[in-house]
Amino acid sequence: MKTSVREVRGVSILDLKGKITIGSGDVQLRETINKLVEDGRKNILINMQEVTTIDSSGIGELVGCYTSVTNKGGKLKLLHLPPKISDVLTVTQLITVFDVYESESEAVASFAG
Amino acid sequence: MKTSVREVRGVSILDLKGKITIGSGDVQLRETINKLVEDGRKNILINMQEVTTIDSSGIGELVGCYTSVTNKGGKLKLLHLPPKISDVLTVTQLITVFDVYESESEAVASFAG
Amino acid sequence: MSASKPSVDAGPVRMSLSSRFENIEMAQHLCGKLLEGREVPEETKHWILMALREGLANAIKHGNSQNLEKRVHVEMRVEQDTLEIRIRDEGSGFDPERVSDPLAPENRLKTSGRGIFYMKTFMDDVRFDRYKGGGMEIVLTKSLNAGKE
Amino acid sequence: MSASKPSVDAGPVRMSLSSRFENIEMAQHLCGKLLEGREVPEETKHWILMALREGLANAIKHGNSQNLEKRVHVEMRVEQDTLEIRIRDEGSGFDPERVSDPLAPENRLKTSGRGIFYMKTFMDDVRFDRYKGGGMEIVLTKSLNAGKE
Ligand SMILES: Nc1ncnc2c1ncn2[C@@H]1O[C@H](COP(=O)(O)OP(=O)(O)O)[C@@H](O)[C@H]1O
Ligand SMILES: Nc1ncnc2c1ncn2[C@@H]1O[C@H](COP(=O)(O)OP(=O)(O)O)[C@@H](O)[C@H]1O
Repeated sequence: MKTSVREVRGVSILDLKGKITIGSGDVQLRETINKLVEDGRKNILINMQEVTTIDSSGIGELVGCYTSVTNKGGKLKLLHLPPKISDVLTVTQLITVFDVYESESEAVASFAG
Repeated sequence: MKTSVREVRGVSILDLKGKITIGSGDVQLRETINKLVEDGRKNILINMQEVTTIDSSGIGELVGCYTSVTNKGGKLKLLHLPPKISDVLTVTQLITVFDVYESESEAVASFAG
Repeated sequence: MSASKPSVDAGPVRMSLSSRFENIEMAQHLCGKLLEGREVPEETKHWILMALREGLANAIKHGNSQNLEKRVHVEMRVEQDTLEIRIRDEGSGFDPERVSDPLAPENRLKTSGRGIFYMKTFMDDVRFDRYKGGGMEIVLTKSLNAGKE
Repeated sequence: MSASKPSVDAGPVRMSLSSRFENIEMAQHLCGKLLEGREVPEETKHWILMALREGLANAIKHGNSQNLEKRVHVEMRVEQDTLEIRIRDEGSGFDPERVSDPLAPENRLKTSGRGIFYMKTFMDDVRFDRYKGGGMEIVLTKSLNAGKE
């Protein structure tokens, strides 16, 4: 997995690319989010558009990130969820846990509220 | 493998497409050539341009076809040999057995001689 | 020429892998090849490969504890339009009855515990057997002409 | 993301197939996957897959006589940038010394007898062993960084 972070109007947008699967992207995702949290970032938006595969470990990490950001008083939201990843979140009743956006500007604006 | 036959100025051009490998294209090649020979065709040009793979069985069939056409007083030549198939014929010293052409019109003309 | 059409069943394909997560893709790749030319919808194929991934990850992680000396054994076959995948590890097995439900409210936000649930969701059937001489064998089946999703 | 880079050797991959020529492609497919991400020139890969095809065809045809009850066993591994492929059948073996030379003038136009020659040409080394309990095992090796061709 490749990760890169952009700052847009007070929101840290994390662009992910590739696989979030056991032994490859899963730990990397956690470490990237932990670093953002340590740096004091409270508004985090994960852009999933270019995530090609996710498995239960990847989903687990996503949930873990959500929890750790929320526990620090921050917000973690998702952008551009590919249909199959949306399915995977849906069947485990996680889709309602996350705020999911289709438009980056709407997503960024939502943090201001 | 797909085969189709065209007649161009007294020459039967056999266009081959796909794999000539054990259990798939090999027997089919022999049967197609046998049919042309039975139909009294003496000038046969095999267009190899779209042959993607060949193995030792395919090479064996090609040699077998050469022999059976020659034995009936006919000629069998090759057109548009892909580089890797040319290599395979070369290492088993078969490349000199076959007349090989890069141009269809030259190949067709050569049968008139 | 396109892939040779598997008009006849090609017989079971067996493979074994050392216990590395990187090897999961090899088995997925082979399974993809086995399904090739069978007119399996892309969607169905995707979920099958995800279930396979989950089964292999469990065998490598929980079964073999990533011990490189231990292997994961996979058998795949298509018979009468049904895919059967068997995944066996060399671990000490477990009781599938005692696996907790990832949909229970208290588990919803856990960071693990969804693999078996995904396998069951995406395949028609998931069976668990203790293999003689230790290790767990899971058997995943999926009909290839009637999609669940 | 591109394929996970195999920085470490992934351990041997083993597979077994029933004795059908259609199954040759499965093993080729898996071998292709094993070489993925290793910067093996396309050319080298092509010749490796051809040698593998020849070895499997012999195991299926001459070794197992296309008997569907018999299986072909394949093991592939990359260690120190060298690919090793082992192909074993359940036949009665043969004496590689007694195989005739396809380049001899009297054999040049034969319709068979080139498979072993191609394997030897395209790989660095081809070894033949009789496997305990019958069957032949051939071991093909090829260095992946120094091309022969
Ligand atoms: N092959 C296996 N060998 C031993 N235990 C297993 C195996 N597969 C699953 N388990 C047990 O079942 C539990 C649930 O597995 P799963 O639903 O895949 O979630 P996770 O792998 O995230 O824990 C695992 O935590 C483990 O205790
Ligand atoms: N696995 C095998 N088991 C038994 N005999 C074999 C095996 N592989 C090769 N042979 C023998 O070696 C001969 C030469 O093989 P090869 O060079 O591949 O040419 P071909 O397969 O076209 O005959 C075969 O004809 C067969 O007698």
